[in-house]
Amino acid sequence: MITLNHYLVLSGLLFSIGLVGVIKRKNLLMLFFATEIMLNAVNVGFAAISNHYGDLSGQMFAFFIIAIAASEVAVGLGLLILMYKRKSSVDLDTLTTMKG
Amino acid sequence: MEKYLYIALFAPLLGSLTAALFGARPKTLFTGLWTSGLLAVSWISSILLFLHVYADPSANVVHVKMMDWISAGNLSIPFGFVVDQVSVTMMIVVTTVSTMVHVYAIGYMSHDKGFNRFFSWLSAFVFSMMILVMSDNFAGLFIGWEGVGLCSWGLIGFWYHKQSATWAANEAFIMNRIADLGMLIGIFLIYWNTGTLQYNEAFAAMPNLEHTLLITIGSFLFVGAMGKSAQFPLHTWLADAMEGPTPVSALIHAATMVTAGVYLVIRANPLYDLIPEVGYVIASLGAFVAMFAATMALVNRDIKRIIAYSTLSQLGYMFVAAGLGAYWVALFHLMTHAFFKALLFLGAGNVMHAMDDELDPFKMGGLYKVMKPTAILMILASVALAGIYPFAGFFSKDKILEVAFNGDHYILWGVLWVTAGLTAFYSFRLIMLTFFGDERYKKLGFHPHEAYPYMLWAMAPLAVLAAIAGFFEHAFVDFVTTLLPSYEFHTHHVEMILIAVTSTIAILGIATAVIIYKNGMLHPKWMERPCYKLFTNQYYIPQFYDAVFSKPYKELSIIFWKQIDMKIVDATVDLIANTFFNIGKDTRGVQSGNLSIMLRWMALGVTMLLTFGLIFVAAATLLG
Amino acid sequence: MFETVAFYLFSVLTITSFVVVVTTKNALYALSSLAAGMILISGFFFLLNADFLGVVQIVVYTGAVMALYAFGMMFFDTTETLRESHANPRVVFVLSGMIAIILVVMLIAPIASTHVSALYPMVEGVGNSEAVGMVLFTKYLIPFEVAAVMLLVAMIGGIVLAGKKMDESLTTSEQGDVK
Amino acid sequence: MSEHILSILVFFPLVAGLLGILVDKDSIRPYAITVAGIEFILSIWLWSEFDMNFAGMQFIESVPLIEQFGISYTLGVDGISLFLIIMTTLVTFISLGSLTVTNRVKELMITVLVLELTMVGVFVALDAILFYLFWELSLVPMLYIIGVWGGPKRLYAGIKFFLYTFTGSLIMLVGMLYMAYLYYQATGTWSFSLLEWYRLQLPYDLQLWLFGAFFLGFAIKVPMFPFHTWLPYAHGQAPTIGSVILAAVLLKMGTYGFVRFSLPLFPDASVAFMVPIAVLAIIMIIYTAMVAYAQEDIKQVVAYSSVSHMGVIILGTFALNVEGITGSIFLMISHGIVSGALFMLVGVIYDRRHTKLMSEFGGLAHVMPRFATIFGIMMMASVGLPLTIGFVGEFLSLLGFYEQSHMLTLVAGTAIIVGAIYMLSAYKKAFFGEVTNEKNRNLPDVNRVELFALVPLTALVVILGVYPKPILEPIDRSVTAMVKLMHAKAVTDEGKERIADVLVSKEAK
Repeated sequence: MITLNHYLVLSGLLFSIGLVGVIKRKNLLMLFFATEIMLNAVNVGFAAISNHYGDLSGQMFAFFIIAIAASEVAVGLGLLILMYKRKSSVDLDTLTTMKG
Repeated sequence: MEKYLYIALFAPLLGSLTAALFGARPKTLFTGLWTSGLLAVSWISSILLFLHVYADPSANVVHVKMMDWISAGNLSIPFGFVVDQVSVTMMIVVTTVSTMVHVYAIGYMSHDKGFNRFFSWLSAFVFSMMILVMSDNFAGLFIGWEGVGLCSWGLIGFWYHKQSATWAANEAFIMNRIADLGMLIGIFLIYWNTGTLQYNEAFAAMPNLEHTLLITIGSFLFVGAMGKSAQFPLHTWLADAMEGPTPVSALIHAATMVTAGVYLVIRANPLYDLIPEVGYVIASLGAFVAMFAATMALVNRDIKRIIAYSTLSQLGYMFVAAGLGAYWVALFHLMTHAFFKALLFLGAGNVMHAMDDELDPFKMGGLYKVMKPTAILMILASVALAGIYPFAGFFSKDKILEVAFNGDHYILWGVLWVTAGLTAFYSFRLIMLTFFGDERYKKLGFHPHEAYPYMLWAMAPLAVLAAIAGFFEHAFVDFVTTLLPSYEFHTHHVEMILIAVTSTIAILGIATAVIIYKNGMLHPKWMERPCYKLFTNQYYIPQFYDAVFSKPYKELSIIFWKQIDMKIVDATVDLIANTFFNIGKDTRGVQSGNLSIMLRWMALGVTMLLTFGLIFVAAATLLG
Repeated sequence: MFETVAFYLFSVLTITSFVVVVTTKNALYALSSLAAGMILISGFFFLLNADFLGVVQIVVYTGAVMALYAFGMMFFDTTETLRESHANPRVVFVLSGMIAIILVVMLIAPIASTHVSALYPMVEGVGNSEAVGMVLFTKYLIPFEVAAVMLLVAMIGGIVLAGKKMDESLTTSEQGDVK
Repeated sequence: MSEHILSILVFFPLVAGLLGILVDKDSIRPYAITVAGIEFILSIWLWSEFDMNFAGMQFIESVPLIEQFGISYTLGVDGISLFLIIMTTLVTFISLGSLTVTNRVKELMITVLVLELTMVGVFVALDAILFYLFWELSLVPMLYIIGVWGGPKRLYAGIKFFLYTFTGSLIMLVGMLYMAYLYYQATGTWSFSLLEWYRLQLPYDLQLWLFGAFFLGFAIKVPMFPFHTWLPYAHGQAPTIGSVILAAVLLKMGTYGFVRFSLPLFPDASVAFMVPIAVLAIIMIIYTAMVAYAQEDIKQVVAYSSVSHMGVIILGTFALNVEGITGSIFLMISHGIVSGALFMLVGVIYDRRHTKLMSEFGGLAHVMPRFATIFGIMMMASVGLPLTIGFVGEFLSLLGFYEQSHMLTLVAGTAIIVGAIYMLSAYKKAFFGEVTNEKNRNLPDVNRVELFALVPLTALVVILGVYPKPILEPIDRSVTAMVKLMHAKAVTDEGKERIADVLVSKEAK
């Protein structure tokens, strides 16, 4: 029997995989991918809880997260392209203008 | 009569301010004459006031309130002055001696660059002293008290280029301040317990106070008196104060300022009458100081210091009388002592002048031939000091011994009796060494000369008073005991015996001195004795103070500054500031600008938060 | 039974494809496995009776987002192997490992509470899409509209950002003079 | 016009100072001196208009600034602040008049005038936020004065001064905000008005916390031991005019704050903290006096002596009776005059020799007799000799505190001893002895400009020492009212007992 916990554990694992990507990868595009993974992991969690309680709020939340993810990709990619135009690289290590 | 009161009080101030205007200029004889003249005016006013009060002591007391000084809360201190039997006596003593000293100083200081400054200070001193004795409240007394301290500072350190003089000045001021703290506390106690600082109101309220409280008040006030009157253990400044010009020593450190302590005890007689045990302590201390100072005078090799110790010793006598409740006797001795001691000092001044400021009597001898008038005046003063009939000292000092005997304080009497012998001895040791014997100065190339005649004339009235003041004893008693409590003697049956015994030891002392020092001096072997060394080193007390108070204070100050203030307090502040600065500096590396590293930090943060959450949840579930 | 099998199957596949995403050195592989993972995720949604969400997932992610990424990648040189410097890989694994463990521990612990009740219970007998529509257009109408506007803004923003100096060819120009 | 006199008094220096930017560089000196002179005359006018028989606030002006938070522009003056204002304007006037700085005179003059705005503002503000505003604003011109015209270590000294006092006052600000919140809780409306706050009776434990918050702000400003170490640096590096104003006025803000805020707002906390504060004050008195004794630099002697005297002021303030508080306020004024004058005197000698080390001097009494005389008078005033201005305040402060604690006063009374020790030894080192240093042989005595500054101060020292009544009386009246208020507000038995009811004790007498 698959319980809520199964879904949540899965969600957590997926999130951790995304996190690994976020902190491991240096390529900004890969970072975006990792972010998508994390967002999806969360969505799974929301859907699971929504199902568990029989409440649609979780799904609504996931729905909006998808919307936000979409807009994020749009803007983020735009920025990425801009950056690539300027630096010819999308490597994080080249981004050190915020050095304190 | 108020007019005379104000004249008597403010004439010296006027003189002082006038002289101060010329303070930085070279000598102008005018200032000397002007201040002396104004003091004479003050003296005449005092005499007139005296006559006024004398006419009817109970009704004619002049009491004025000039203006308000400090008023805050319930406290109200006016500038109020009272001329009653005690203060008028003091006024006469002060103005008489100071007028003479002023005149004398015109000659004594005639070659000094600071002539005008000297007179300014000297008159300022007289003004302060007048405030001290005339004030009708404790705060006014304190003004005068501190004022004379200031002037004493300025006059001891008058020759400010001399290191020793300025040191002595500061020592005197600071030591007096220590005592003044006691006095201040006494004043606070009086205020918070009686609600006023006026003499009459405060004394009227005192019988209703607790006995222990009265003892505290009396003790603290006496601490103040101890400083000004240089009683043990605050006595060292007086001998060092001899660094000042001799007229200053005569006026301040013999006749007037140092007797302020005695005056305070006399003035506070309603208080001390209530606490005889404190009075007894005062008397014991007085007797001790009398003996203690006399022993130091025995061996000293500085004519001014000998006289200074003698003053100390005589102050001890006065405190015995005052402590035992014989206030009028103390006042009487204060008065006679002022005359003959001032005379003695002025004579010493003449000798110094003659000997080019040489102070060691062992380098003098045989000066009688060149300075006959001075010698006669000084011998007269010494005889008075020794207490030989019919000079003034005889009457007053004998009375003190009688008081001690009368109160059944035989030990005190014994001490004073021995001291009387010592007094006679050291007085005549000084006379013999200075004026008689070998003319040792000739070898050293001095050319002594007599002082100006008007200086001698200025001494003459003092000499007359020193000689005859004793005969006014009965008139004096009748006059002051209308204010002061009269003192009952029960010793009439032994009176003559006492007088005989005292006079005998005095004459013995004189005779010993004359015999020993007639042709030479004490055998040098004497000087090897430990006792002699103890005396010449003033019982090692100055060294002791230096080692125990002055030096550690200085060292402690430096430690406080360099170690504690700089290295602990300030360093702590800097440490806090540096901590923040360094934290910022060290953590600046986090802001490398590298997103990847920042993301790792973020992940670390998430881990920590999650861990906290886990621990919290676990703890919450486990602990219920 | 079906659910169990499906869950584990999808789980293994999803995790595998996502692990590929974060570990591969080839951007195209990453993109492909990400797209695969997205579709597999939608399987969970269907399992969880969130049909609408599953459809949206497929449409938006695999349809729109992946297409966007694919187009975006055309700007970059994707044929090359990605060169990434890895400082302290151990830190990465310790950190993410810890997070994973903690998350799992936390989620395995019983959390179901009887005090929580549904705010908007699913209406029995109504299809999921219908139910979603009912909630979306009543309770969440304003957020929905705001989200729509946001998408519009993001689209414009994306175009503006990416479209700057579109006339310049990136591949032909030298690196330095493109500013 | 007299109803707006306070606003005029506060803003005249600012307006005139800003206009001074337009004034030509050569004529800025007479301009600024005139402005300061007019300001001084205005303050004297305030005194003449002041109703001596009224204890409360006078010339109150109130314009609401942010009504919903009860922040208003409220000014007012009573006997406590009146003379501090006059002292401020006088010291500013005199120190500007005797200015010897030659570089960037224009900027300095304007800075001083702006500083005057803040100083007067602090003493007249009756709104906590306004008070805080002036309080903090005063740091800025002072920072400039130290940082631009100071000695070699001026930046360190300036920053230390700024950060240290700033930290303290931020905590005070928190206290003020909480106080306003409490007022809101009690009445339902927000108010930062001090007069409104006076009506609030706070529970004991809250008083303790708030007192602590205010204490830190004031104590650093005073500066109380162990928060005093910024002061020697600031004095050591500041130019003469900076030291004069710092010692004479800025330090008084701290003690004024105690009197204006801490005591009437938190009477029970004041009683509770009395003994610890008195112990701190005593440490301040004796410890800094000893440190002063060890100094080699004459300016540092005066600087540390300021700390020592501030200890006596604190002690008087926490006597919590009319005598003590009146005395402490009088001592604030007298210390302002005396320490200001002493710093000017040190400036005189510094201008001539460009050193402040006492070992460089010696025998100055011989070369500069007038200078030595004035220094001597000021020294005696500093030591607290009767008939000088220094005595009255010191006497009343100690007298007042004696009611609270005998032993502590006995220890604190050593102030008169240790004060004499360091002052006399410094005087001896600098002025007595032979002239040993050839450079000192031909020093000119004080000139006319310096006399312009020093003679009025010397005259004041003596006149107010002999006849302090015109100043003491209004102070006494206002303080009596304040002590009554404190007695009425006290919630604990100990508070009621320690803060004696003035009426009761007057009747008992």
